[in-house]
Amino acid sequence: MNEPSLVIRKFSDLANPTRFLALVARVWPWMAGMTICLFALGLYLAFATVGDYQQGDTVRIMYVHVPAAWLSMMGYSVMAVSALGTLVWRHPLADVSARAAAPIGACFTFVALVTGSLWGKPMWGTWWVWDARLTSVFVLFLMYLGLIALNRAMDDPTRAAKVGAVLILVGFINIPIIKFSVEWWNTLHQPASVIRLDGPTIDAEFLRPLLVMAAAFTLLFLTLHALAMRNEILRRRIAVLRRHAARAAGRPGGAA
Amino acid sequence: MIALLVRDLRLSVRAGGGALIGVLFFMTVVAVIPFGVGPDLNLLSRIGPAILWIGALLASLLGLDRLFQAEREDGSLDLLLMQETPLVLIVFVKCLAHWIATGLPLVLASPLLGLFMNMDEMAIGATTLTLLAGTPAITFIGAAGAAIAVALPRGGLLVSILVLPLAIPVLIFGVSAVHAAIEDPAPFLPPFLILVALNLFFAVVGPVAAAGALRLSSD
Amino acid sequence: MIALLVRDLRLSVRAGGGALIGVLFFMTVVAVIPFGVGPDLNLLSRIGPAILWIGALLASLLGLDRLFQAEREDGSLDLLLMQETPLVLIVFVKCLAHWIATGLPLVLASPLLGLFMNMDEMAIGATTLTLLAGTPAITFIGAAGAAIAVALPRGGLLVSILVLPLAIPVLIFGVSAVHAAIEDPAPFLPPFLILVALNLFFAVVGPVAAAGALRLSSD
Amino acid sequence: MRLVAEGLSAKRGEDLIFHDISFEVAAGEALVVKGANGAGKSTLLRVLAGLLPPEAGSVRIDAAAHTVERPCEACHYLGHRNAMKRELSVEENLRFWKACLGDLQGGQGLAVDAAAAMVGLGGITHLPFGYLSAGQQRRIAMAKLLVAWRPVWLLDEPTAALDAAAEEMFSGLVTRHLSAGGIAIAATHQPLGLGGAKELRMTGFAGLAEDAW
Amino acid sequence: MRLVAEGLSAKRGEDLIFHDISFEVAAGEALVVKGANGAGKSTLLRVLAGLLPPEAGSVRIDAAAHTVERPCEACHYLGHRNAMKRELSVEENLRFWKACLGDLQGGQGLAVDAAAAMVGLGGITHLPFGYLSAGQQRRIAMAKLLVAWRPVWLLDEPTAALDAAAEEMFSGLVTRHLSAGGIAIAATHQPLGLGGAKELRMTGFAGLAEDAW
Amino acid sequence: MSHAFYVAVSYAATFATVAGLVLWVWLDHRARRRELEQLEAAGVRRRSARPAAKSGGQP
Ligand code: HEM
Ligand SMILES: Nc1ncnc2c1ncn2[C@@H]1O[C@H](COP(=O)(O)OP(=O)(O)OP(=O)(O)O)[C@@H](O)[C@H]1O
Ligand SMILES: Nc1ncnc2c1ncn2[C@@H]1O[C@H](COP(=O)(O)OP(=O)(O)OP(=O)(O)O)[C@@H](O)[C@H]1O
Ligand SMILES: [Mg+2]
Ligand SMILES: [Mg+2]
Repeated sequence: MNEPSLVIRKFSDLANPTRFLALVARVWPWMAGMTICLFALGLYLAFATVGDYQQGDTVRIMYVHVPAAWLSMMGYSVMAVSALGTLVWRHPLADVSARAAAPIGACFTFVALVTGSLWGKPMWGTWWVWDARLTSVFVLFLMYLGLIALNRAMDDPTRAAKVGAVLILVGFINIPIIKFSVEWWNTLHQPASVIRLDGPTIDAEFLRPLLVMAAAFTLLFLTLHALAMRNEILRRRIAVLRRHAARAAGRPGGAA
Repeated sequence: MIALLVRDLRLSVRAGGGALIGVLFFMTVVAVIPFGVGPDLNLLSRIGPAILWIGALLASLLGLDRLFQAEREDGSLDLLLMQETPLVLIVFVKCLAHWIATGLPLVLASPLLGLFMNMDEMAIGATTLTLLAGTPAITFIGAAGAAIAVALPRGGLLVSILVLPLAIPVLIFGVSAVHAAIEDPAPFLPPFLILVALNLFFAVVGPVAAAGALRLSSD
Repeated sequence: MIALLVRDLRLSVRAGGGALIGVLFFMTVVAVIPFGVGPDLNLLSRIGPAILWIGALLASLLGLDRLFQAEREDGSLDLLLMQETPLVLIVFVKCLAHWIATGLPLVLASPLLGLFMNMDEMAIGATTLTLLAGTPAITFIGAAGAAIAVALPRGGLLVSILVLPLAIPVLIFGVSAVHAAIEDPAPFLPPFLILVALNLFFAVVGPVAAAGALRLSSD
Repeated sequence: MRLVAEGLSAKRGEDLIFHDISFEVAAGEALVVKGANGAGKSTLLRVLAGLLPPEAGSVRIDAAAHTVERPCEACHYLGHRNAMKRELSVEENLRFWKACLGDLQGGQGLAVDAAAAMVGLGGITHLPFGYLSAGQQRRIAMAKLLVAWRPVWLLDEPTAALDAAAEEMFSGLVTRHLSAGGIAIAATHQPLGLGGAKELRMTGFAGLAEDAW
Repeated sequence: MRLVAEGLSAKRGEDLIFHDISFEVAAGEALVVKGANGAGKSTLLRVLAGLLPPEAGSVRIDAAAHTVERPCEACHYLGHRNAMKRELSVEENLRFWKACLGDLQGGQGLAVDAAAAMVGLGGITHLPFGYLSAGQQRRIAMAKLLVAWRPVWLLDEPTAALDAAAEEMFSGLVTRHLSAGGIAIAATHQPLGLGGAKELRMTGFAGLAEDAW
Repeated sequence: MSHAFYVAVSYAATFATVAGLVLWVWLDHRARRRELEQLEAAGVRRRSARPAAKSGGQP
């Protein structure tokens, strides 16, 4: 019993919530500013480039679709790492991180789904097909929502943390399925052309805005995640204070 | 009565039993279908309306059995029975809250799922409309069943026998109204009006039956 | 453990619900599909196995959420948690009882419903066999979901949401085994054996996960 | 105002639990129902609360400030179960019952906070009800009696899970209610600390109702 | 045989409910846990029963006839809820628990009928459990302690709904258990009529466990 | 429909979702701050922010 609590204390010293809050307060304006700058640049590049000879204007959808799709997977990976943090190191901030990431990841997944559908209508002639890539992304969306629902349904955060962490890890098998679905099954969706072992095969003309937009989206995710974690910490602090005050008031010697 | 409505809505949001979860379940069911029947878009668009209706029926039924049981188990039902407010009204309000929390989100989500099932605009519109007209009926029938389940400690069998057969007409008229809307020769209105009539009928009969059963059940 | 099995079976008959509502729901789902797709017999027989499988999957979910919740509410769960008997075994026996009460009737009803769907003997036999091999897996996965939701007052739908994605492989291999049986070139055995393997896998993993979740949830 | 029961008898299943019980309780009076386990105390209270139809006899309320159709409408019933939702906070629970029950003419319910303070749990109203200990839950259930005015209180083992301090608090509540012109009828095994309360002894099992079979 | 608790502390949510509680109970001894509502009595019993992991400290059973892996395996726990199914008859319920719990080495459980008779409800074992009065239900829950032998009894407000006669019956049961070499730990507000029982006073709320947030 | 339409709708949808997310984070933060201030006003303070670190009770 003593051994782990010592470890906890060490970890708490490294990144205890109060210190984390101070850190966030210091860096978030910079992160937000950089996000905005990158978005400005990315959007400029996106609309300055000429269209694809095959896809016409719709190639511009790529600049939001692909980063959003990447981030939907990254968001889940962040949650999975946090889940490991909850289960292995029992770090209190890990659960906060997982909880804060869920709605953000769900939103990015939603964006990927919507923009993908909007791209699919002109390209494939249909809003939706049930191929492996699209289905697995939809399942990812459902998993995000399920985790949010579970978090909302469990009021005791310490207990919800462990159950949620296990579920996150179980659901992680979906991420490789999403990533490699285009290779494992023949799908309508195109195969990876940027993130691949033998280097990107996409034209530099499209690669540049895509990468800038991807960087912008990633920064956006990080900023929002940090801010959402701050909110979550405050929420827990409030809960503790309230309960504490209430307990004290309920006791015979209490103030109220 | 507003207080009851607000409380029930709050409970459904609080415990996660309401909007989000019902819709999620609905989506999950629909997402599972292509795994079973295969990703054939034509086929999917043909069975789409039936799938959406079955999904909605199931999503409505899954939480319905606890409608009064939860109230009974914690003793709230006793207090509600003692009040001056007519019991029928209380039951009606509880049904309404249940429908708002679980039925309405289903209706709102159905166009999206219709897209996933590759249904055309006409079919999607018709499905949404029929769901809007039909899901309250399911809730009202279910309430009567739930009340009877509360009444007889061993009445579980009876409920299932009661509720599902009564819900089948709703399901059938709902699905066939959608089909009438898609295929030209058959007229949409007659089955749809029957659906609306069923809804109104059950909106009266359901709460009355439920109130009766609840009175009988108190012991 | 026999005692637990007998008690659970007795309860499922006594309190009703269990067995009959599952089968009834199963029949409803199957009965409504022809209204959805129209009376095209060829099409019906093509999608028949998938429909039977999906119906069975959904019907198994009804009632699963109360598997542990009822035990928790009356305090029995506390006592079961304290025993020397491994919790995993207790969960396993409860799953078994639940399957006998709700899963087995589904399997028994499926040949009849197969006839309604105009499936030929081969397909009916294959479907029944795969259901027999596959439905226990669904119950075992469901137990894990039910254990997670045990502390949630209205966790019912949540269970289904947690369970459905995990049940997808079972569904896929079940349906593809049936299809393999109908269409000559593809062999029936490989997908069927995978199904059996999945069943054994979940028979171990499900109770272990459920036991873990139950231990966590006790407070 | 008087609560009058005349020739009450009640059945559970086939058994007559009690037979021909009559009593009268006037405003400001308390009646304590005593008897062994299974004697029919809870059954009597449920009959008074209109939750169980009596086999014979009747209950009525005379000369109330506000004539009610059924006597149970003028009653608060505090049964074994607390009628509170574990998921909602104490405040939400009490606020709901205040709005749902409403005040009967002739009295005025306390505000939610005041009622919680009266039962000694003033600061604790934002906790979910499920978080409270057994005794705290019972106290909140008592606060429910205070938020809406009902002249008659029907109390079934009100002090079962309470500690000594809370029992005292409870007898204070009842005394206050009686002095406001209320009526209290309590079934209990423990002394309630109500001086001068009438007493009704239940003897239990009055025999088979009818040898019908 | 001795039950030893060392330096126990337990949390509920974020709050430390009690801190560093140690005690020892030897065979034939009883320990009565007292304290105000919300003091943490039920929490302590749940920790002893292994239903709530302690924040620190440990519970063990020394020199038992049959060494158990976890101390809770040697315990009966009688909580607020009776662990009986309303739909099954009393006999079915008790028979189930007898078979499910089994006897621990060193003692012998009573037969179902004998146990029901011991709690004074010999004749009604065929009734569904849901038909019994509150006190009768509680008595049947006590009969559950008798049908399977466990050296340690953990009792949470065992006499809450009982009448005077039943309380006497209950103290008889406990005395009999103690003289058979058992241990009883009871949380209660009422006197239990156990002469010479040790007493443990809970004071409640030991402060925040850690000011993590 | 023209391709520009799909592009426009994609960007609009993306913007709307991101804006909603930002709004949610911001509103959530404001609400939490306000709650903390209310608690502060009621004299409930964190232990580390209090001079005498004594368990329980209010200052
Ligand atoms: C709702 C439908 C869609 C979904 C859910 C979806 C999902 C995804 C995902 C998850 C990725 C990231 C893959 C990876 O990193 O390997 C991706 C990338 C991509 N998607 Fe989609 N997509 C959809 C529709 C479309 C459509 C209609 C097109 C174009 C015709 C398209 C074109 C692309 C391209 C070009 C990439 C980048 C691949 C790469 O270079 O690595 N997507 N999509
Ligand atoms: N499930 C729970 N989650 C969070 N807090 C809880 C929970 N159950 C109890 N508590 C809190 O723990 C404290 C101790 O509760 P406990 O039930 O142990 O008290 P008790 O001594 O048994 O009181 P009583 O005499 O009222 O039964 C109480 O303040 C209560 O609010
Ligand atoms: N729902 C029921 N159905 C059938 N019989 C019942 C039911 N509830 C109680 N009884 C029977 O009615 C009798 C009286 O029960 P009641 O609950 O009124 O007793 P009580 O005086 O309140 O006892 P206690 O002190 O134990 O609460 C008991 O013999 C019981 O078996
Ligand atoms: Mg009673
Ligand atoms: Mg207690």
